[in-house]
Amino acid sequence: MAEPILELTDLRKSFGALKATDGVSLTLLPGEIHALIGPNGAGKSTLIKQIVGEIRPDSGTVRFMGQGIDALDVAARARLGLARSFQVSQVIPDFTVLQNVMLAVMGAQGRVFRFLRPALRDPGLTEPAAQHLEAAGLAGREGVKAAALSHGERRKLEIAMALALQPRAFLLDEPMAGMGLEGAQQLTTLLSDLRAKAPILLVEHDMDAVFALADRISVLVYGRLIATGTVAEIRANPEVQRSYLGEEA
Amino acid sequence: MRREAILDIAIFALLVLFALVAFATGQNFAVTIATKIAILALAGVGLNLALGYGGLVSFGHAAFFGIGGYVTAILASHAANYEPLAFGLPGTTQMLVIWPVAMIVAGIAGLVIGALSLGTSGVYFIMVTLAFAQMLYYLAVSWPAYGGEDGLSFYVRNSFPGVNTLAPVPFFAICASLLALALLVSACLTRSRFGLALQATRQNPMRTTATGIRPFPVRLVAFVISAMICGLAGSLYADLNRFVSPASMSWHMSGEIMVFVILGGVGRLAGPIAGAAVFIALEQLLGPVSDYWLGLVGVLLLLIVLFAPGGITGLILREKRHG
Amino acid sequence: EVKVGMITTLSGGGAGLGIDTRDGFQLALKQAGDKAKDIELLIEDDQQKPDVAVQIADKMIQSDNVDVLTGIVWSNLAMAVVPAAVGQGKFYLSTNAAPSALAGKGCNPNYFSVSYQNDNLHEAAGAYANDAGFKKVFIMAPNYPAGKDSLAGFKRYYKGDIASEVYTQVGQTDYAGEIAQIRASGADAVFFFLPGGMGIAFMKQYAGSGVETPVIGPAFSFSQDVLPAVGEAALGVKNTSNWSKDIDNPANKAFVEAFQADYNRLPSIYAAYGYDTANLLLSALEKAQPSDAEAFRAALKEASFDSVRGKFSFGPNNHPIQDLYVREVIDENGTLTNKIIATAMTDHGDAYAAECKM
Amino acid sequence: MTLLSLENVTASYGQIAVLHGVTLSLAEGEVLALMGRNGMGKSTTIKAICRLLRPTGGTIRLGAEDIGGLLPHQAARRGLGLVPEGRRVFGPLTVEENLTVAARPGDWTMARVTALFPRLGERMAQQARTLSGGEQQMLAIGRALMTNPRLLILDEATEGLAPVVRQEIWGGIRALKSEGLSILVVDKSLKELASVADRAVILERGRSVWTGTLPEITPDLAQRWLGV
Amino acid sequence: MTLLIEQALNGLQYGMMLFVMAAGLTLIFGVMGLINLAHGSLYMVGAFACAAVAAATGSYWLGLVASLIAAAFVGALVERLVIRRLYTRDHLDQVLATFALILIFSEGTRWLFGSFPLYLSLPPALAGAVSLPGGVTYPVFRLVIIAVGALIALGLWLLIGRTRLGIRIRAGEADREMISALGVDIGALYTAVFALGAALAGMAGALVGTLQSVQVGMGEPVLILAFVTVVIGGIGSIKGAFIGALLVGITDTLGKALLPVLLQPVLGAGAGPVGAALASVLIYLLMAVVLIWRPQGLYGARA
Ligand SMILES: Nc1ncnc2c1ncn2[C@@H]1O[C@H](COP(=O)(O)OP(=O)(O)OP(=O)(O)O)[C@@H](O)[C@H]1O
Ligand SMILES: Nc1ncnc2c1ncn2[C@@H]1O[C@H](COP(=O)(O)OP(=O)(O)OP(=O)(O)O)[C@@H](O)[C@H]1O
Ligand SMILES: [Mg+2]
Ligand SMILES: [Mg+2]
Repeated sequence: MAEPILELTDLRKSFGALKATDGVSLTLLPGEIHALIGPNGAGKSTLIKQIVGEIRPDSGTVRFMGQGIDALDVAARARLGLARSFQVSQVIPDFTVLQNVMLAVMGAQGRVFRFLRPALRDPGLTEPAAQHLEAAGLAGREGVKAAALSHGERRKLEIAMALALQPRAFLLDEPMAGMGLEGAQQLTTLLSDLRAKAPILLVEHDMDAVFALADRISVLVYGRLIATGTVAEIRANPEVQRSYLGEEA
Repeated sequence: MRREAILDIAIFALLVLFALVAFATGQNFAVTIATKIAILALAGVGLNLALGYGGLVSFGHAAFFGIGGYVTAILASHAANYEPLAFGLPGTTQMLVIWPVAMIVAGIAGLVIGALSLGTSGVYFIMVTLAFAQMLYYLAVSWPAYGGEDGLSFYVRNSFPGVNTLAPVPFFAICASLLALALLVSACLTRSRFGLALQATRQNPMRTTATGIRPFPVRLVAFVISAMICGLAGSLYADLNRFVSPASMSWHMSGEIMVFVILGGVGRLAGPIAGAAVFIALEQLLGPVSDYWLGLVGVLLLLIVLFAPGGITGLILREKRHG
Repeated sequence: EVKVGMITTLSGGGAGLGIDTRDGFQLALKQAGDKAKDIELLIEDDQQKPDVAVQIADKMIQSDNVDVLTGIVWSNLAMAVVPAAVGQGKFYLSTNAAPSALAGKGCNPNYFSVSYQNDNLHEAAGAYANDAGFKKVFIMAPNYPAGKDSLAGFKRYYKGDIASEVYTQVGQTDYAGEIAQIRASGADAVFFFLPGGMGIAFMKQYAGSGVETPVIGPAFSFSQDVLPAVGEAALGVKNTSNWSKDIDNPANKAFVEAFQADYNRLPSIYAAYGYDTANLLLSALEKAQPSDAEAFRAALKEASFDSVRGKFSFGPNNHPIQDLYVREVIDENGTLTNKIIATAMTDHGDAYAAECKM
Repeated sequence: MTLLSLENVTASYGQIAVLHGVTLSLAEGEVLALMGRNGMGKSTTIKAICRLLRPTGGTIRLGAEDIGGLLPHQAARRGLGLVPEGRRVFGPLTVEENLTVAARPGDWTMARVTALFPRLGERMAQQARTLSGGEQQMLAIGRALMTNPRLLILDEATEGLAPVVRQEIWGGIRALKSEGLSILVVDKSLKELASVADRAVILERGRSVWTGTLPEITPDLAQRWLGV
Repeated sequence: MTLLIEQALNGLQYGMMLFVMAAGLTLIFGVMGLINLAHGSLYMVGAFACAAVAAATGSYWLGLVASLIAAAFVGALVERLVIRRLYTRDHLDQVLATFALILIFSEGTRWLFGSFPLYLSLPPALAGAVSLPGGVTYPVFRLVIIAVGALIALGLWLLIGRTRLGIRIRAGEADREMISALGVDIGALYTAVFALGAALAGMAGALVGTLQSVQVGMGEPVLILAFVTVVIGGIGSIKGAFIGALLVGITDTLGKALLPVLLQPVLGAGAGPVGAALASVLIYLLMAVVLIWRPQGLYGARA
């Protein structure tokens, strides 16, 4: 088995009496899509926040590409190549769609303190940005302010920004949400191709997408992993059916 | 060229034109007014960088303005009395020496205040910056060596090689050139990668961080540059009046600079010029009208806010704000 | 044709003082009738901001070409304007502020204080404290140059012990802490200099505090502009002044009556200074024009006008030599006002004249 | 009887026209699905109905009344209950406060809402902004129900909910329908919509281009209007 | 020793007074989230209304009632005509608009009442001082202010924390559009709350103005102090504003009393001015330290 890109060991995080993450250990292997599913409030987003450094775990460690990253802050982890998409779209509202993605390109390049050259005329920023927009299905919307996007379009922008970070691993928090049927199909294809570039930890409630994409699925319930396995294994797991899948099994 | 760029140039040109016409018609005082506008606009350009582009609503920029003024007055008065400053360094009356010193001292103050304040945000940031400015203000009021509340006069305007700074027009030319330079710097800055990052941190720090850009250093750099520009403006203002006093550090002054920026149009290059010009024009024109002229200024300001979202430049361009 | 530029505070919280200055000045010009027809008076509002005052002065000097400047109420504004103005050969007649810096080393032949030297009223209070037999006085002023000067002035003539010397914040409005200190100090009198709203607040709070130690102060907190606001709390307080509406001389009687008739209120000391300043100017103009600076200066120095203060002359540093009085606040048919009860100092000059070389 | 009808409604954001003519009607007790691809104007139509956006033309009637002149809160008091896109719960308020803030008397009470979403009952005193995404969605639905509306408007109300919960919600919607509540629903799940919606309206670039029952949406139509 | 007790009491009392002065701002700024620089003007309106009515009728109590009514009326008017148009705008527009209001109110008041301070003094029932246990003599009116402060604190805390009205205001602050889409007339509610905040400011002006001076510009020092108080406590928290006020009051009073004494051994004669200078900086230092340590204020919710 290949070295995991991302490795979580015994992560714990409590909010008061609530154990949002209760000893989670999990790996993300090169080339895979690892889906993380579980009931609402199970702690999936909290787990992602701990991986990217937004929340500090009470205990446990996160290793990324063989390196312990517990001491790093959010920006540093992002620069190492951990790209995250937000469950609730986070865009720069007054920037155009293109500028939003340019920002992400710039973040990936890490050259921020350049004071003179106009960024908008910097092909090193605009060209990659345009490509990622195309990939996320937003071609033709470059000049629109992000604030003027519809909900679904904003979700696509969220994806484009994650792509633009050129990461070594994707952490996607419900990318399909709000996408619409057509958008969900396109995104499924996109993610399927993407895994070759960088593995994906996919949090998603859209089971069509999860079953179509996932190489492995982990199920989180009340902060604990109750099962990890292939699509078929998880679909057949009675506990998962009862607590999460219902009729969709 | 973009409409906004044209407007920026037009507003600046209008100011210069006004000064020239005033000079041609022998209205020396109007030239002085234009100079005052240019200087206060310069302070506004400084603040606008932090406030308009970086969203750092500082209610303490008068501190930097005042520091620039005090540096100038202290250097000039030491030069006049032939008393050395600390470490045996002499005072000076050379603007070309005074400006960098004023900017550096203001910049250092900006670095310290910024580093301590940038942990807060929103209204809390407004209030911490106010707090630091108030501390400096009270320090200046009660520090007897340089005049305390009475302030510090230095009688003769500092000098600039080859220019008679005492005459209104050359001094206006100096101030207007520095303003133009600051506008240029500011235009470059806000369009650069740095400017993009700065504006992003204003609008969504969480997203910015997630793209690998730490907001703190970006904001701090913007804050320091902004403080330096204000320090330069303070230095010129001290030279305009040949006098500096703690009043130039008071929260009224901070408020006034902020009003210029908002009135002119937040986050617009030439906004501060438009704001300062309109405010000072109101002051000059309404003063003779009635004892209660300040109230009239208030009414006009109110009408502008209500019916011109995005300030004067926003009104002209018919849009609220740009990103 | 003589142009006079008046820079004074006409808006904001301090406007009352400037308005009285202006009104007193204009009253004198009006009374002078034809004699004043050559005087063109320009008045501008300094908003109590030093930078604005400087700019107005620049304007009046550069564009309006005034010959004489006057009207500034506040010391810090005077410090900003006066040295530059007289440096450019203009005359400045002070209607109120006269900081020590302009009386000693910084004196100038073109600068005349028609009011007093800043320390005068405080010195008189010190002298009065001796006369009244106080042995241990609690003294208090705001923490700024004029405040420090005031306590220094008081101590210059007061011979007894100082119970405590307290500096308050500029613009402070609550004095519970200071009053507690007064109560605990065992002082037999309190001297304070708190101009404007500060003094009103202090007096009201002091009256309600149950502390009975007698209070002395300079006239500012008991002048006619603020007395109605202080109210009964001021009754019986001794204060020092170089003017009072009951000084018995014809000029003063005429002034008080005319002021009341014209403006429908009692004049304050600021009005009296404004009035005297205008009359000084008129008297000098009868003899010389500002264009002949030498002669005009001499004419001013003669001070041959009927001051509402009775005898009035200039010392070597162009600051007044005059009598200083002790007044008591009384109720006169329902109106609070002052009555002279004693003369604290006679023909008093100031402490800085010796340092003045001109 | 018709509860809600839109006739040729047009609307714009500032200068940008977004709705170019939306016509639809919803009968009392009916469930109507509003469909279309991303950015076609579904949410904008809903905003126009709730008066959060002032249409530039056309008429909107609730019952017999033209609600074109009403303010948002007046329209809401006529019986509109909105579950907006993106949840929009009141972040600084607790779950309990979110539920009570706009409650109006009727069948839906706190007890009934927490019975529908037990998860909310467990998190009553927690600030809404710290809830998980799905919990917030439940809260948004509960909050609308607590106003006891005549017409419930669901804009992607099942987004981010776990499959079991989603099934429960659809079950709930069916139950509400059987109680006679009228519902306007935007959702991407064709299968679920088919089980409750009586009719559907499809929007394309700000126009209502098709109306019919769900089974009438042929794969061909779906390909054309929904992109699948 | 009694001096120290008395100074501590003074600090407490000053804190209460600050809370009274800041109460209106707590509502308008803290809860509604509106940057209202005209707070001091409303305070001034109350004081002038009180002084004018008290002078005309001879009754301080009628004056107090007038201060409430006048300030509430002015507040409602301002909200309807000006503030209402600014909720959806940049916060900075509120700064500019309320700055303009300061100018209008100051000069308007001067135009109506003249440039000289007005008389406003205590009714006999509240004048004078009483002896407290422990040998401290204390002015009755200051005790009244302590009581009023405590009452307002309790009232606001109940109103905001315990009533649906309070929940609605906070919801409006969080998402104005959404709360109206749920059927709440947030416009009317905001007018009412703004008027209430204004009334509190006006009453503070009347009460505190009685102790200080009633004049144009009296609201300016109050403005900054009130903001400091609310911000130290944490925006949106009544409890925070209350504790913030007490902290500021005690720091300021004790600083003024003790700093010159403490510095005496070090600085000798210069201790007075230097101590006083440091004392005036103290509350700003306090605020800076609190905010650097807790960027959300003492009791503010994390943004
Ligand atoms: N700051 C916080 N304080 C208290 N509780 C919190 C906080 N943040 C999260 N929680 C709780 O922790 C639990 C896990 O939340 P999380 O957002 O990780 O869930 P999730 O699995 O992503 O759910 P969903 O699928 O609904 O998005 C939830 O019950 C949530 O209410
Ligand atoms: N605030 C706004 N300002 C300007 N344009 C907007 C704004 N909101 C939406 N739009 C534009 O209006 C169009 C319709 O948006 P709307 O939100 O109604 O779409 P939708 O059908 O709900 O899409 P989705 O399925 O993505 O939610 C889109 O093209 C969008 O870009
Ligand atoms: Mg989640
Ligand atoms: Mg939508």
